[in-house]
Amino acid sequence: MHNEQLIGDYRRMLLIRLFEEKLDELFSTGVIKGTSHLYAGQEAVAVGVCAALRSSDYMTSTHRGHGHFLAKGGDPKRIMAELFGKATGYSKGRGGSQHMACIDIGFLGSNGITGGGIPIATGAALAVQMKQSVLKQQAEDSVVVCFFGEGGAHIGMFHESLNMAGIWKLPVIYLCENNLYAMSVPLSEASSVQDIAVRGASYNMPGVIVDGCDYFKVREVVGEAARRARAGEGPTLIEAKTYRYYGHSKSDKREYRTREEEAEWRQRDPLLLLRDRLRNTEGVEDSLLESIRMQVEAEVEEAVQFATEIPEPDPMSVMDEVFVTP
Amino acid sequence: MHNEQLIGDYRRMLLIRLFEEKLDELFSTGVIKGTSHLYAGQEAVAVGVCAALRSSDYMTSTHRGHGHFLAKGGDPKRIMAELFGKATGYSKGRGGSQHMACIDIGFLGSNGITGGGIPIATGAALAVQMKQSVLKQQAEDSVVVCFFGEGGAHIGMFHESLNMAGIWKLPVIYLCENNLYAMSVPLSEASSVQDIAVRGASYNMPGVIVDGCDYFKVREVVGEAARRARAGEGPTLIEAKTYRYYGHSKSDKREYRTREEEAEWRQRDPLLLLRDRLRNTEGVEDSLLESIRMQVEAEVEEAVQFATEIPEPDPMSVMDEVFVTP
Amino acid sequence: MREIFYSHAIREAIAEEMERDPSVFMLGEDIAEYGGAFKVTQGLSDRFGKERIRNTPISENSFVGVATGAALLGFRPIVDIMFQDFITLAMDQITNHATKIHYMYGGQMKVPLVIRTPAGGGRCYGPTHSQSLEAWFMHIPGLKVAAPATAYDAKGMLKSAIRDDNPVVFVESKLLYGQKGPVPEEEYLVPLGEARVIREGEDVTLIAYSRMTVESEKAARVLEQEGISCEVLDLRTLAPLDMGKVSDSVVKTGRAVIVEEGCLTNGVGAEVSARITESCFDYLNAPIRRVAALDVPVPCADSLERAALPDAGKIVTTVRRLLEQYS
Amino acid sequence: MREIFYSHAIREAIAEEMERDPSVFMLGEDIAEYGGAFKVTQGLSDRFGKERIRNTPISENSFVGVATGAALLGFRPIVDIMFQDFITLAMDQITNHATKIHYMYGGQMKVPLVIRTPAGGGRCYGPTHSQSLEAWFMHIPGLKVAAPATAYDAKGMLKSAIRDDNPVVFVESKLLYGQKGPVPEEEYLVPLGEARVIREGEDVTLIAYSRMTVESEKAARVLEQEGISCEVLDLRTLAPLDMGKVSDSVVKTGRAVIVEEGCLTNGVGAEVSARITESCFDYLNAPIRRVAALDVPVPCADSLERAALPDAGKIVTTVRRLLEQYS
Ligand SMILES: Cc1ncc(C[n+]2csc(CCOP(=O)(O)OP(=O)(O)O)c2C)c(N)n1
Ligand SMILES: Cc1ncc(C[n+]2csc(CCOP(=O)(O)OP(=O)(O)O)c2C)c(N)n1
Ligand SMILES: [Mg+2]
Ligand SMILES: [Mg+2]
Repeated sequence: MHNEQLIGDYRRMLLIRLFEEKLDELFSTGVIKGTSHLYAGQEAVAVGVCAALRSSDYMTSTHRGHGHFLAKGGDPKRIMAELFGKATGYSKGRGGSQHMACIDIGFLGSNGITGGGIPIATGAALAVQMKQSVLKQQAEDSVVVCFFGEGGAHIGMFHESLNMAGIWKLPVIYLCENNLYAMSVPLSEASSVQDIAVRGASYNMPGVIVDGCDYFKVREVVGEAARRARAGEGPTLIEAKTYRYYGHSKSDKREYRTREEEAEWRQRDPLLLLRDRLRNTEGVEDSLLESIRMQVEAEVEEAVQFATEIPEPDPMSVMDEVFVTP
Repeated sequence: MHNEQLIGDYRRMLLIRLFEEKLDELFSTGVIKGTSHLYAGQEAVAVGVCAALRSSDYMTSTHRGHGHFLAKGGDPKRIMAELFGKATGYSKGRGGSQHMACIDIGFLGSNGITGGGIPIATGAALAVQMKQSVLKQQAEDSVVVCFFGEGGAHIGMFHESLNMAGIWKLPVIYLCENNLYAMSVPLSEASSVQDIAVRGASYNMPGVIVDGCDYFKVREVVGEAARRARAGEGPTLIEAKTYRYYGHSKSDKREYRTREEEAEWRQRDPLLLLRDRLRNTEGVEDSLLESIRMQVEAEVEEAVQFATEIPEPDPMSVMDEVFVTP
Repeated sequence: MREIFYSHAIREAIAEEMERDPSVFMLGEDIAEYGGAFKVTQGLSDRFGKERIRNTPISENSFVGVATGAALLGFRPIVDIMFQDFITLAMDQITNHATKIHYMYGGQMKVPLVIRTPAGGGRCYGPTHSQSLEAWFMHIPGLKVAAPATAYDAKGMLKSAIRDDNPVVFVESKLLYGQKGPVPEEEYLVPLGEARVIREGEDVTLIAYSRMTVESEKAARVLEQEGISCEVLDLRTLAPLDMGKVSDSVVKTGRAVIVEEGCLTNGVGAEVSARITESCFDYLNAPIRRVAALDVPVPCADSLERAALPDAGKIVTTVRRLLEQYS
Repeated sequence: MREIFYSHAIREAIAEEMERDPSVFMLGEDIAEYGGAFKVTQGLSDRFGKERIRNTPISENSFVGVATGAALLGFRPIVDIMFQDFITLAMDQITNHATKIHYMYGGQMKVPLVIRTPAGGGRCYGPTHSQSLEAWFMHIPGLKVAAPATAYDAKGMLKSAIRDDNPVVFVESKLLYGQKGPVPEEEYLVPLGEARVIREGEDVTLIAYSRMTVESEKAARVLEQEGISCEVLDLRTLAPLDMGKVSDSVVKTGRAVIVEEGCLTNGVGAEVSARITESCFDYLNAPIRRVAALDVPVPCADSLERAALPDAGKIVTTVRRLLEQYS
């Protein structure tokens, strides 16, 4: 018997990769409108994080959210449908690439405002804590993981929120994906420090750096952070060093970085690293890997198919749900 | 010959103290309307800072700004006039206690928004730097000092601004007056860390703690920070531990702290500390101290007199200067 | 009926709703033992504990966001923004998150959030502590805006706001806190979205909300002496606007004067005026007039502040002149 | 005359002013080598260096504040807010500082600051990247608001804005960036505060600004076929509003339809409508109508976005119906 979690997680990382590659194609051929921020290259972070958490835990995401959502268990069909602007997309076509959520699986939303999700995650963690303490739901020990990029670590909400989480010892994990660039701006031009993790000390929380290409290392540090959170020991700031393979968004020609740098990172591709481990340590045969790839390819195709066929939203519905009606 | 700077600074600290005591009286007897935040207890910070700077350096201030303004060389008559809401006040009666400035002496303004002055100070420091580098004003090596309270150290602008100052190595000194409370909220309830100074590390700048009751120590650390700034070595975060004697504003009964705590701080009164030093080390006679006090009392009375006699602003002028007109 | 302060009415509303529903809690600066800058929440932390009456650091944008996050998980937070001027710091979380979440994510989640925020001048607090910015909030889809004028409405509307499943900006008036009004002992609600005629009249409709309702009533009494009969309408809720009541009154009187404490340009009166023109054009006997603050930062000095802000006297002058021109 | 893109016209304005005055510089995200999200500033950092075309961290409120501080010391900063939706983060520095400093400190200091900010939808970017919030800015005393519709005006007005001693919010249109228009080689300025009649007509005045000017012209051409003669007015500057031009036109046509891309309620049209009623009441032959975005977050999907936003078709329908009712 193989290690099912590992294979499942490898499969999920591959799903993210192929999903994003497909999206790149759909955007460049004009099938999809609007914009999109692809997660390819960072898969070990999202999937490593989820591997360390329970499915009942919560997550907030960013503009670069498809990977997070798929890792958390989002349905590729409905994500694709949302990207196609269709009525059965997660947001009924209203949100698009940057604004999807699924409350049922604890995915509290991707977010078009850089850093905008940080206070929201903090509030969700406060809610978890108060469910225990105020509502006396003793069994409640969920954790909230809050994703943001290193660019998002410079906005005021980062500071304000981490301070509150530090004071109140909230069960939240701040997961900074440092992929070296915020759009075109390299870390060194936008940050006074090399490592975002050092900022943990400003809020009396551990600041941990982890190799974001390494699924196992991510899973480990998040596991420890989750333990701390559930034990009431408070928040953790984790900085995963990672890299996005595509441009920031569809129109970006990546002139601010070199092809050499890209090639270097590709050598530590998170999928390759995990595949090698599966092969070498877990004894997974190539045939299994091959069949996984075929399954995942089919799943992505199916998602495109689904998204293509379902109807556009009814323009008459445009004013629905602006308000919650009793 | 006595040390003229020391005597002048003692005089200035006393001026702040007596000015604020007079204000307290004027507010409680209803002579002045609106609100006010008194600086008494913190005098060694503002005056110690200015002692280390040049008069051509810049300063931004807070809601608790009279002390800063007087230390920087503000005219007590015009400050009092502003508090009285009179036309010859520094802000022509429009600003009141929390909104005064005097560009001629580099006092860029007190500020009713907590933390609101932090980016403004940072921008002034950028201007100083760019006067050198872009406008080629080689001689320009001013420093900007930016005051804020420990409560203001939790707002996003603190983080955003210190990060920019850290990246650009701006000639600015962030001077946090930690007087233990933000209105009623004690540091421990609003801050995840005990010392604001630790946050310097988040922006690659030194974080220095200093005894805010001790004029000499303040002068010393600010002197070093100013040297750094002028040498192009970048910003410094200084945290002065201090205490305000009065309530936050006029209506505050100080129920959130004990009279014992207050008495303890009063024992290290910055004026007493400096007075003792003047007496013991500098050989200043009591008669001189007494005559200083009388002069300062007269100066405050004169300010009240001035403010009382000058006219109210003309209501017809209310729309003047909403825009700059060419 | 007993008479209580507007501020106490608000406190009662919070206390009753917190008693009734354990998911209601408060976030804000100095709201616990200190009772808030205007003592509105005094005593509540003794009664409900500091977890539910929770002091925050000075972090307006983020504690609105924190409240939003807590709301997503089933809580009903009430946020206290000490002065409405500071809500400028929270515009992102209000505009891009709290109010969009329900719609933008396809109706999956809701944000039952109340943001209490005292507005207005008249206390010589100066330009950053005296603003009335509520007009902005009417421009944000998905947001309700309440602005009660009496202790009775303050209590009943706040209770409705807390029970509402949408974000609500609840505009209070610093100068009304100290005003007393009748408030029943027994529980009641005042629904959001219903304006109220508080004085009947024939010649002109004065449309106001919050503290300007009081000034409008004063003006109406003065004008009555001169034989001008004013109908006074209290909008109570700015979003949604109860245009039915407004139209009914303007159709009857044929003239409208809108009164607000915020700046004139693009104020609340702009929208009300535009809608009246749209819906009552054929019934208007005179142009619509607006009485509002001058387009100037609210100055500190008493003499200047009075010059900048609207009051009964300015309403009287405006109405008088209107009726001279269009009688 | 040569025709250039609206975006290039903006770039030329910045380059010319930076050349002319060394105290002009830019702050914003990705404005240097990358040239900004819409490539407006492309090439400028090569020419002026990265000190003057300065990339910032993602810190909207503070870099507006930084610009304000630099302005106090004699610089003339231009801030780039990548999408107008993000200006929500900077409302404090704009409202409580940049625009108040001159007045609030007794006229001692000035803040010559331009905030460039692209607004509007039509690109399927979704609710947080498509808003038109300029109406808010009209409500802030001490702030000018410019919103050009053509390459010519974009260049000439931006140059005026940079030279203005007051803070100016300069509203650009994402969809207009790619539109070409005639722009002279020689230098010129377009003053702030002057509206412009871009098409003469008799039956109704269409009042628009920014991209909706283009839609209004389209609508006017369609309506002409039906025998309805539209005068089209481009406001160009929203604050100060050129009510003289608006009144002149409405007095002539007797009817007004105001068109904007932002949400209807408390939009720009509210103020314009209120002022028309105030000043032209005796000349109005029909109620004023407004064509604006629905009061809903701008949805992402093409079909929904079209349903939410105004366009020529909706203008045509509105005018047609108005003239049927009030001919
Ligand atoms: C408040 C705000 N400012 C600017 C933007 C435009 N923007 C979108 S993503 C991005 C860069 C974000 O960088 P980072 O946080 O490192 O995430 P990454 O894209 O690298 O995943 C910027 C500037 C935005 N969406 N929100
Ligand atoms: C943005 C903002 N939030 C809240 C306030 C109300 N307020 C004024 S002073 C103050 C406390 C400030 O504390 P601190 O920064 O420590 O300065 P201190 O009063 O102790 O000198 C508060 C909450 C404000 N003026 N601005
Ligand atoms: Mg990044
Ligand atoms: Mg303090």
